[in-house]
Amino acid sequence: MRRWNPDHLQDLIDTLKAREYRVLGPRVDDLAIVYDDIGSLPVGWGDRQEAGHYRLLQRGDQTRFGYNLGPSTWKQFLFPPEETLFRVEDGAFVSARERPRKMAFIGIRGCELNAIAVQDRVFLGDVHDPSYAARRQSLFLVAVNCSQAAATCFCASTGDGPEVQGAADLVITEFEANDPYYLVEARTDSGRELLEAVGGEPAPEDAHSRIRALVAATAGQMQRRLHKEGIVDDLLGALEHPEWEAVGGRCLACGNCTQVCPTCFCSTTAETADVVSGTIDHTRRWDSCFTEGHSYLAGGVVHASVRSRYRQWLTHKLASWELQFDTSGCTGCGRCISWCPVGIDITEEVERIRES
Amino acid sequence: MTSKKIPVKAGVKSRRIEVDYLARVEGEGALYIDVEDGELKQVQLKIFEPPRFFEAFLRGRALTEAPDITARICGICPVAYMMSAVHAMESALGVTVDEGIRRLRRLLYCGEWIESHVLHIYMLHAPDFFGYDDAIAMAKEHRDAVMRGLRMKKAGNELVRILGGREIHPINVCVGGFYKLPRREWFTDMLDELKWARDAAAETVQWVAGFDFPELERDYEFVALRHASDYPFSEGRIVSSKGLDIAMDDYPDHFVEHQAPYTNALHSLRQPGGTPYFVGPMARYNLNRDRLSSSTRSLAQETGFDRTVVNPFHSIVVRALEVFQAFDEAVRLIEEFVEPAQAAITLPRRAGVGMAATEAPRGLLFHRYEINEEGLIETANIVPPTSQNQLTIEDDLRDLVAANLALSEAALTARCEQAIRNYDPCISCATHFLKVRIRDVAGS
Amino acid sequence: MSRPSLAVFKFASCDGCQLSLLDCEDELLALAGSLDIVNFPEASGRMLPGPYDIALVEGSITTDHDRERILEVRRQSRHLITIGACATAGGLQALRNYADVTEFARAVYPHPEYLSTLATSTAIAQHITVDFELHGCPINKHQLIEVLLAFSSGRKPGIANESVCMECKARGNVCVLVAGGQHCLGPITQAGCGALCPAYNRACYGCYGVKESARVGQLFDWLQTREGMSDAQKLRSLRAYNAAAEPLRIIGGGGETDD
Amino acid sequence: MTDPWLPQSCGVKSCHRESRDVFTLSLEPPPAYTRFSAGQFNMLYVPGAGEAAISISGDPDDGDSLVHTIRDMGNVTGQLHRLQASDRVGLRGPFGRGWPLAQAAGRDLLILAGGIGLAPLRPVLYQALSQRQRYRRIHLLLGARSPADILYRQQLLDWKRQAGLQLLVTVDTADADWHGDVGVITGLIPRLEFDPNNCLALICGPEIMMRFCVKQLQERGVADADIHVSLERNMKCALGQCGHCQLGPHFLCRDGPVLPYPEVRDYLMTREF
Ligand SMILES: Cc1cc2nc3c(=O)[nH]c(=O)nc-3n(C[C@H](O)[C@H](O)[C@H](O)COP(=O)(O)OP(=O)(O)OC[C@H]3O[C@@H](n4cnc5c(N)ncnc54)[C@H](O)[C@@H]3O)c2cc1C
Ligand code: SF4
Ligand code: SF4
Ligand code: SF4
Repeated sequence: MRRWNPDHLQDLIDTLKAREYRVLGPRVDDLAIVYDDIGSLPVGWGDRQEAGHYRLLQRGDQTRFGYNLGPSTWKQFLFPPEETLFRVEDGAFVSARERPRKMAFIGIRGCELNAIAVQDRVFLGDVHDPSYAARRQSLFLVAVNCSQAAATCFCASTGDGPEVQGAADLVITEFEANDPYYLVEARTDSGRELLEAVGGEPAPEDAHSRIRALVAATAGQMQRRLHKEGIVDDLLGALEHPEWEAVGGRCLACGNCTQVCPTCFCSTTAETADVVSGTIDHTRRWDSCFTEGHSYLAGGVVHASVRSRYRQWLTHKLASWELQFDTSGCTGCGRCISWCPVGIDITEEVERIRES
Repeated sequence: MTSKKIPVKAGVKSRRIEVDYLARVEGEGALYIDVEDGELKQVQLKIFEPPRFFEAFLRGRALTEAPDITARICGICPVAYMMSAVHAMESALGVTVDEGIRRLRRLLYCGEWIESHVLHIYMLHAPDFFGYDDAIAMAKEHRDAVMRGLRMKKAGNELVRILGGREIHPINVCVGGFYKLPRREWFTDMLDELKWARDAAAETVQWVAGFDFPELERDYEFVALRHASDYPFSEGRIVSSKGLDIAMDDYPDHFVEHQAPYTNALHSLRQPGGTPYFVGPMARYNLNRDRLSSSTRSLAQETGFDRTVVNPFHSIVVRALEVFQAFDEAVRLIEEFVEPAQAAITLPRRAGVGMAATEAPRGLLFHRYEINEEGLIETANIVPPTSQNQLTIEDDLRDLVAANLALSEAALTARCEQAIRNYDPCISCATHFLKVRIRDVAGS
Repeated sequence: MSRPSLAVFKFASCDGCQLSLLDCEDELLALAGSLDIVNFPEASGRMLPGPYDIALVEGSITTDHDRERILEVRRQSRHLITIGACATAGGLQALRNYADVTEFARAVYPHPEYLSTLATSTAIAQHITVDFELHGCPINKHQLIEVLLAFSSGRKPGIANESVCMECKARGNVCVLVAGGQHCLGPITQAGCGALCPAYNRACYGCYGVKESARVGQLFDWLQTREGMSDAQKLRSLRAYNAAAEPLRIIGGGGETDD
Repeated sequence: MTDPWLPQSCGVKSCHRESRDVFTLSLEPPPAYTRFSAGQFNMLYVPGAGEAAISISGDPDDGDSLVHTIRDMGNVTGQLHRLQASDRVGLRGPFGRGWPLAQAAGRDLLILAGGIGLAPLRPVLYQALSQRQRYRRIHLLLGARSPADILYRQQLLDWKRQAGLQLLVTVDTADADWHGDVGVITGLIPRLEFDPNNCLALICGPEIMMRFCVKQLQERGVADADIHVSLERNMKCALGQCGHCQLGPHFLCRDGPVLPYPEVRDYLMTREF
């Protein structure tokens, strides 16, 4: 473990760039912190979140990681919103998969890292998706232990955070908002090698206990919870619960929750003809169980009511996912709560369904 | 029901030319000419664009909605409507935008002029000079020209798309500036294409200058904006070739809208005197040649058009020169980009009256609004270019038919249609054209 | 199969939707190769009589004459596709449905007695059977091409009926409602524009019409209780580019539906 | 690595009409196509229209053609309908789990098909009838909209006459020439002679039909575990990755389309699940 100052973070980015990584991390957009190509880390930005509500804030300090999760997910880089799979040229089917660039994710949180692991089970299970596999392989992960929780976070209850448990290359913890220093741990060989390259001072003796104390404090801030014990039976055993009707009456079926969810993997396909060249692209696009098309059959729509769409989302995410992939589809990031335009709260809905 | 018929009515010398459905004009129009005993009886340009009552339903809307709503008057020149609306509203609120915003608005207007003019030159008007039905038919023998036109048009559209979000009914224009602050990087990728297009525009000027032009010369009063230093888009005074020189706010004192039972539109007339006038590219050009860039000027010289242009059939050349001017200015605006301080200025709350005229591709477009303290529109008045030119078009046709009665039916019809297209009349623009009442012609 | 014939008809509208066809600069000549454009007055003097394989209809019905004309267009057309907010929902001019049209006429014209107009502006589908409705004010030209290709090869167009939010997230926009408190109609509006307005920092104003299963009342309740939308703002928001669309009309109240 | 999304191009051998809106499409198997088992399906791709999941309706032992029987329902199926010999289509497959025919050995085999649902069951008939002695009674209960919609009519009659198939057909609406049963397929079940304690029932058809068939079979004393259904959901990938074909814990493309009834009972009986 090393102790870094903010300059080392810049060195880290520069070193990764020099090694031809596409460096992705937090960027301050007009209204929120988003993940994008970066050259440096924004300083002193944070956010305030509630159900259906997000405000970008200036913290008035020197933190680099003083923000919680915004609307973007790392999913967009591994499983892009739109990707052409193959092209029809003169009647032949030609792969259109692009060779990905090496990518480095800076600032990935515990719940997000676990979300990638969840998607790995989808795209790297029995069948490997070639472009997902290629992108995944070349990934360099710089994770961050959360030093504060948003009001919408509930990863402590799902067991996915705020401490980074997954296999990151480097794990950073930020201390002292006004004059920050960083304790940096390498968890892989390439992480160790990079840590060596960037340098820094040796970490203090009590580094581990400092980190533990910090993440424990963060966990203590969390206001929402999702108890996973027994959830599979609780939900799949309540398919006719009246709450589905109630929440179905409030839900807009806009699909935002599934689009900001770091684990949702549904996709549809589209055919795009180029009338000039005569080629046709077969493209995969993000879909959502909140669209009518998701359950469209030539004979009619299975999930015709919004009630049934919401039920599909919640029961899949929290229950059938466990049966399909041996893991929950939720890592407690809270995005679906913040970014629901009418503030529907997944944790509350689960509680309502469990009541009675 | 939409076929074109040219029936010859009673006698050799009495005929009626009917073009039930004017093609290659935006919107819907028809033309009727009655000739009796070798004498021209009447010319009617009929507009059957049904009224949509924009000025009525604008009342009670928020002033901030005016640019988006009025854009829907015309899908061909939405930017013009947005520009007249934002300037009128800003004048009502007593605010002005900074140089960065001003330039971006010019850039946006360049895009629309290009798109609209190139559409007209290549797709609507040039086929007339060659005798084709349309640009697609023309492409069979003039493929390079048509491809060049399409590519230039695309470049103009691309400017509007980047800055405005989309080509038709852009979404990024607001009273006080833009919703999202445009940045220089947005345009750098297209600079090369714009430079190509500027050259293509020069070729276009050469090309159209070589067309055969029918003769027509009348004594027009040209009316256009004139700005202290720039070729006019949205600023300056309203001037005319007959000595008018007024501030925009004085427009209502010098122009009047007139509805007579025998006409089919609210015509706009000069006050006093009630005479027709002429707006559009030729008017702008004749009144602002000294405001053209030096390269546009020399292009005009090379082609023999650096002079007052009075034959409306020459308007296609003037349009081409304006396309060149617009590409030239667009390149300059991007190269000398001025970043605005903010996307939009904050608007004060106050009641007021605001007027603005801007130069739509087809000519002067005047908006006037009264707004109340709640920021709602109390009254709206919009005078589009086509209603201002309508009487002039009919006068042109009268002269043209009178001078060409010897021509065959078909040739005369084609000539008349071509003459109408000289004005690129955008009939959808005519927010308040009325339905025509057609008089019976003897023998029909 | 020989080239399908295409005709374009205009009713009360701004011409923007049919202009979209001419705005297909890259594709126009190729399209004209695979379709026989036999009646497109805005672009061509060639105006052949029907029947037509595919008819594109722009604009709404606002006059007696047009009410008759659309019946004839239907008779002449094998596939009839309406394009744009005017044709699919009456357009902005349907604001007259919420007002007194004679008062409207007086407000604009010195001699309203010369006008002949209906009290309402209505969607084409209220008068005839329509084979496909392409939403948008204006329509998206790529969607238009897809619709033309689909009908000329006998399949359904691949036009998604989901929310603008879906495109908004795919595009990577930050939600202007959640993060900006703007009164965005994206959740009830049909996709197709590419979530343009939020990409330019402004709220969607619903120009692509109402999505399937739209929860209009629920969205407005939230905007009113949580995001400070006034009753007047709500009405203006409901009564705009797709004012006569049924789900908006129901929530906003009023609005003559027939004449 | 081969791309599991990339179709192989294969030639059309024939495309012939079965009924008003159903046709049978026979394709040349692409190189290295693995033998399919009865009940599996292919993804057929038509450029510009997209992909559709289509069961293989031919004989699993016929290595020379891949046969599909398809109802023209929309985009892809409509374009498939227009194919002619020597045209080409895209193909991926075979996918999914088929019918557990092995479990029927020594037992009565009940095959219940509604409409196009017969297509994925025909391979079962090919196999079972070619080894007739392995099974006891073999019943086919078939429901069709009208006599003209009965698929494979001649072949079924041949099988009935020569191969020991017991055939019962009912139609929703009869015509003048129809002398058989009229009404829903469930009406045939009470008449059936079979041993409820030693049988295997395979059902494919509209979901509502399957629900009622199951009820009737239960009433006759058939154990849920002996009932298998083939289910249909939207499918975009057939790889368990697009998420469309979920039914509770199952991805029908991978865990189905054929599933033992007990595994889907709760979901099939829940409206809109
Ligand atoms: C495992 C399986 C086996 C099938 N076997 C057969 C068969 O042997 N014969 C046959 O005629 N049909 C079969 N079907 C149904 C067939 O896949 C659909 O009828 C077909 O997808 C309809 O597509 P379309 O493009 O013609 O219709 P459209 O209505 O135009 O469909 C548009 C899209 O919706 C989806 N979709 C629509 N209906 C269905 C559906 N019922 N199932 C899955 N996706 C759908 C498709 O992805 C399609 O691309 C099977 C379906 C499944 C899931
Ligand atoms: S079904 Fe719904 S909840 Fe499940 S992965 Fe797909 S979009 Fe997400
Ligand atoms: S900005 Fe509007 S369209 Fe985009 S996600 Fe938010 S509510 Fe939906
Ligand atoms: S975001 Fe909404 S208002 Fe804006 S272009 Fe799209 S549909 Fe129209």
